[in-house]
Amino acid sequence: MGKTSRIAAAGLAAAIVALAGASADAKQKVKVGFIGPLTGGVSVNGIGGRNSADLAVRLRNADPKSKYEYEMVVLDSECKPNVAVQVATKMAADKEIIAGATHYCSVAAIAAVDTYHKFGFPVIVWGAVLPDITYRNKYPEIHRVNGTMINQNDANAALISSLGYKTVAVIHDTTDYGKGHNEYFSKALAKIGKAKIVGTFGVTADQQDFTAELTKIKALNPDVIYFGGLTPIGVRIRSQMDKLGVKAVLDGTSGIVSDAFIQGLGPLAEGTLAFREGAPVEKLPGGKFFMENYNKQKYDGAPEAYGPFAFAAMDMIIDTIEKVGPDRKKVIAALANVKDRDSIVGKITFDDHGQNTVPVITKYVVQDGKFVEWADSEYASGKRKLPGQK
Amino acid sequence: MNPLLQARGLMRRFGGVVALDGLDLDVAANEILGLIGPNGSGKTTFFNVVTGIYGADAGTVTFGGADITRAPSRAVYKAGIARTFQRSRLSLPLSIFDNIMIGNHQHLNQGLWFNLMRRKAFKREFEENYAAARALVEVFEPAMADRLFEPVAGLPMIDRRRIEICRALISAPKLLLLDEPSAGMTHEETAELMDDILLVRERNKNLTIIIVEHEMGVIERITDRCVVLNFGRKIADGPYREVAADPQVQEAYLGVA
Amino acid sequence: MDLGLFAQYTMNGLMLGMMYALVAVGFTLFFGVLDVIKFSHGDVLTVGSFTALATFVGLSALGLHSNWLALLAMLVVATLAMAFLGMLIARYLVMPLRSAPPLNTLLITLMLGTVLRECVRLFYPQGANPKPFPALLPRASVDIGEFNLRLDNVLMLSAGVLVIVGLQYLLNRTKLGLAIRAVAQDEETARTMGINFTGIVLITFALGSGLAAFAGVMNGLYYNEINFGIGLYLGVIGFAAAIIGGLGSIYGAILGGFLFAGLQTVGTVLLPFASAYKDVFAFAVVIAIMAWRPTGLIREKISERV
Amino acid sequence: MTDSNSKMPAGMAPGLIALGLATAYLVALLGAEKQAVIISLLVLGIGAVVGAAWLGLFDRVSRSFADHEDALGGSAIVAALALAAYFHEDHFVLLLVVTVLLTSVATLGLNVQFGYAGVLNFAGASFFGVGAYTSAVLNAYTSVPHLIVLPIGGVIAALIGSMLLLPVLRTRGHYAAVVTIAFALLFKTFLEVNDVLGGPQGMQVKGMNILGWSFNDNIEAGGITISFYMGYFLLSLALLIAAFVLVRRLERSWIGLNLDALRLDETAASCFGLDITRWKITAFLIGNFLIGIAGALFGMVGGFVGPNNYTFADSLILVSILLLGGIGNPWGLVVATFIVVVVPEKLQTIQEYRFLLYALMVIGVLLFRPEGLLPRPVRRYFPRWRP
Repeated sequence: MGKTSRIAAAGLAAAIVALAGASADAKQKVKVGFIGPLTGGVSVNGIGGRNSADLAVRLRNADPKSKYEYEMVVLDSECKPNVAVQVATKMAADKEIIAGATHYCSVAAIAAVDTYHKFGFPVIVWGAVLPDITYRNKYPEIHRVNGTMINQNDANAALISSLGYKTVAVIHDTTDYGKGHNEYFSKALAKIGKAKIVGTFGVTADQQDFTAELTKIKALNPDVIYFGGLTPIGVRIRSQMDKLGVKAVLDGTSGIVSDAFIQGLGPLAEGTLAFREGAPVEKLPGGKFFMENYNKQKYDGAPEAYGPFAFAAMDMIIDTIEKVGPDRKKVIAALANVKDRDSIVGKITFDDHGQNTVPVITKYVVQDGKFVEWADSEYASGKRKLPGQK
Repeated sequence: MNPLLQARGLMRRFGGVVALDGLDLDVAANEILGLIGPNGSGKTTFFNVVTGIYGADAGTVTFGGADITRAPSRAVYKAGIARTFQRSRLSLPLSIFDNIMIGNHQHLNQGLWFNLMRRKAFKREFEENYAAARALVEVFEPAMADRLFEPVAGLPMIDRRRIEICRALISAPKLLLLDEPSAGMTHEETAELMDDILLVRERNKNLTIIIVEHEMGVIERITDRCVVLNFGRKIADGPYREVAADPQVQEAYLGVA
Repeated sequence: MDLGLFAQYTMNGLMLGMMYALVAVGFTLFFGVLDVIKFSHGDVLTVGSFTALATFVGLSALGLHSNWLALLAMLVVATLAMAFLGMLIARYLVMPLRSAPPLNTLLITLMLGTVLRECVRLFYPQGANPKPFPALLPRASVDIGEFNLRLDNVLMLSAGVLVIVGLQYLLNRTKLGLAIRAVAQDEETARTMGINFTGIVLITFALGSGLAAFAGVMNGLYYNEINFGIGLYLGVIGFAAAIIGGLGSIYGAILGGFLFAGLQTVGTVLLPFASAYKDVFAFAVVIAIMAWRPTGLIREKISERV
Repeated sequence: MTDSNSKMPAGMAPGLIALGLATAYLVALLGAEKQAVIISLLVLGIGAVVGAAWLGLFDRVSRSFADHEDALGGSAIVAALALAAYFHEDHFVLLLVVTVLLTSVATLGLNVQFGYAGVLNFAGASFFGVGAYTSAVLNAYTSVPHLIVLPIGGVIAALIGSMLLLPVLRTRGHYAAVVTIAFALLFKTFLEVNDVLGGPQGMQVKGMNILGWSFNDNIEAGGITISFYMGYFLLSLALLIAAFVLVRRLERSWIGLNLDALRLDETAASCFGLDITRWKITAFLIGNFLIGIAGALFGMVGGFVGPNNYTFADSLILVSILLLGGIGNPWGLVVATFIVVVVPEKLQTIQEYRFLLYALMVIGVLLFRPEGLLPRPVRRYFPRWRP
């Protein structure tokens, strides 16, 4: 070893010591997790959720008053149960990760809940709506900031009935999400008893052509086509309805509340109904704050419908860690007592299953290329009319 | 004496083309029969019908008195007929030994339990077969006998022909069908190969051979008798010199039909 | 069944069948000249329809508003671009693998399909979302009972028929077609006849890929929506259609395409309790057909030389 | 092809050194958390492999493996155990390793079908799924001992596979491919629309329980916590060893020869007495049996089965492992399975670009090393036997 290189080595060593000293002064690092579908057909929603959760972390890290420095570990569930179990295991098994905001896809969430329970890993679900995720078991680790599809379908059935529609055809995808929607919507509609279902059609989630189903539906001539499924096939169904001259109102679920739905259809989206849990973000003071900051970060893609929930979930996780420290057991204990907590999606109260009980449902109708709250729309005021609206 | 192989009224069509047109043919035990004729006269089709690759549209084939007209290939082989192919059909990625063993199928124990679990007994059978294959290969090319576990892919055409013939001979068949063994080889190589075949036959007098060949020198030298085919029919039958002098045969070869 | 309804189902089935057939014809062409399955075919279709969409967006930005001109430009750009892509694939992925087992070609093109699909998803602006595809054909329609006869569907079907007839003409009546058929028959003979083998293979791949682009544009015009996943499904069905029809036969591919569409439509109509079973039904019939006719409905002319 | 003619057996050292290096590398890769470290390790690994191939070191290693397979196989088992011991607390790493082991078993099954008999199977994941669903149903509704459930899973996979026998036997080449592709698509759609097996929601699978020892509990021993995956790891390792030995013996027997013969030339094979149908059926059933057993155990490991686990795309991954590893070489399969399962998992930061990179990687291998990473050597019935 030459003299110069020795000097260099010594300098390097000194630099390392200095760096180590510097980092000792910095805040303690705490890891939190995020899981969502980052690849596949619904990846827009997953990426929107990831960006929103990331925003919560960034805002906190920028805050000099925070006790810890947060690092978000992001994993991709691919909207597949096996992958969900695998990544859930990976996250829960990493003891440095304290808690996670997890899952947009119900099939992924329901597969992973046992894993979270097994490892004692606290999670807050940010988008999946299947009731079973919180209600099948009573796992203290599992919480959910968004509502379930039950509330959504009650509101949906009520609106349809009040608009005077009598006949409904149901199309649902054959995943748990679509089947669940079909089940709860049918129950809700029957309970009100004003409209009846004239036909039910299951379709696979990767189907491209719906003309055969829609031709059958056309012969049934329903007032409304209820659609339980996600954006990609929602777009296909709406545009093929037009092709076949099916005049019924398309009545969707939370799965189509996304900018992608409107972009995919253009003017054809007009008059589509949809429902989503929680108060409309843009109406809450926190919502404006959220959108402003989100836009500042220049993420690729919009937060999409459940971005605010992902933000709220992550924000609640960080709040809790700030309060009780980076300890899973303490975080679980703290999350058991969430009542009337303010958030950008409204007040949050967890019931004994960890489910947010605030049953606010936002009703939407697409008007002029935007999801507009039903009550504010020209359809509600009578200025415009949906096909067959009484 | 009853013929070993007997064909009666054998017919085979491909679409509109008649490849075999009521062929009658007798092959006596222990003879070497040359099967000649112009291209497309039905020689290879005859082999394929005998070995069950193609079915016959009409007529019968009997072997040692038993009807094998409708028998599948593997039953024909079990009855004691082995063959080579016009285009070499060895399994190139496999070793010389493997290729030869494919020909010995009926003498190998094919039981699942024997092959998987009784490895000691299997090893004994393997060693016996190795010795047999080696002895056979030594007749043809002593140098190759030391390289039985090399892949066939790298070998020259003459060695491949030798292996093909060993594959057909290893099961000690009663009847050997040779389909143009000289194809792709030089005169010298062909002569050498024929000597080796005659050598094998010296040791096994029970072997009957039918050979399809274009090299008339080969036919002349090794056959006891010749049958000439044209348009799927027999047009001449007898020792080579007689047949070669037949004006009908000459006409067929010159194509003045 | 109501006659109008029947007509409607038939129309739906015909449109679907036309798209399957166009994809299947591509598979058959490639198989004809090289004995390979190019599984990226479906995803070439996707790229083709996105190219057409991008052309439209570009033209609209330039202020062009004539539907016919836009459509023409889209077809030309997409077809040429995909023809070029097809040649690239043939030259750099398929030809180098000629001496390898056929499965390698199948797998490499499958993986290429994944690459194309993922590239559309990741690099086309907002490529993960479904995209609206402009309705450029006249939208006039007549209602005949339950049957909604649309002018654009009729135009598309006619265009599809024209393309297939044109292809037939090209293959059977022109020198190029003769060369392609010669190569498909026997490579060595074709070479000795002085045909430029590589050139013909490249042209055939260009032709097949151009067809895929055409089918992609048609798919867009029909559904008015495209997404990065359309090719995967169409590719698998097109492949199955080419196979049940009998690889190497253009008629087989067309027959297979319409047959598969028919099966799906019949599956939906006849299985009232669960139309979701229609794919199960269609694929089960495919398996049964393979058991019945192992080399497809229109048999390949194989004369095995022994 | 390796030079098998050399009378001198190769030394054991190259094999042992390679094994040691591979194990050390795996420990480093599996344990690495930082993406920069993982990427450097991957680059290092690719560089080392390319360099070794360039220097001709691979040949020596494979010769060494060919001549000392038993001893080196034993060492590989020891290395696997050492790896597991090192990661005894790390649930996720163990789960990954278990996934590799069981996927290897499944690809060994595919290898018997396609690598030896030439029977294409593009529905490997479906038969894996049949095994997994079998354990889900049997564990939930019956009290069949869980160890017995595994072979039942294999038998059911073989039985359901035998529904395809007629078309599979009658078709060849691409025509045969479409039969299994159609089955793979049909299978997934069927599971999705059929409620009896949980529909798209899938089913929970009860964990393995042998004589009261539940595999799903962590093991606490003398202050050390051992991950509950350790039990699964040991069982999977045992399964892989058994499958490996079985496939090896099959290859090195007359049956292996039969399968090769019928794959390479059916007509010639039948002219030498081979019963094509019998051996194709044998290979197809043995293959599906292995895939089914692996699936049954994997169902219990994951604790969950759903139609989305067993799609056509998953079947393709299994087939691509076969090609990557080198068709017909069991060692190559295990190596390729490690690459295909572990690398995308470790590259989580590149999230949405993973599939793209994976596909590009497979294309690269097919273009530049079409015979796979470890090509199959010429058959030697008894590796150390010399005439």
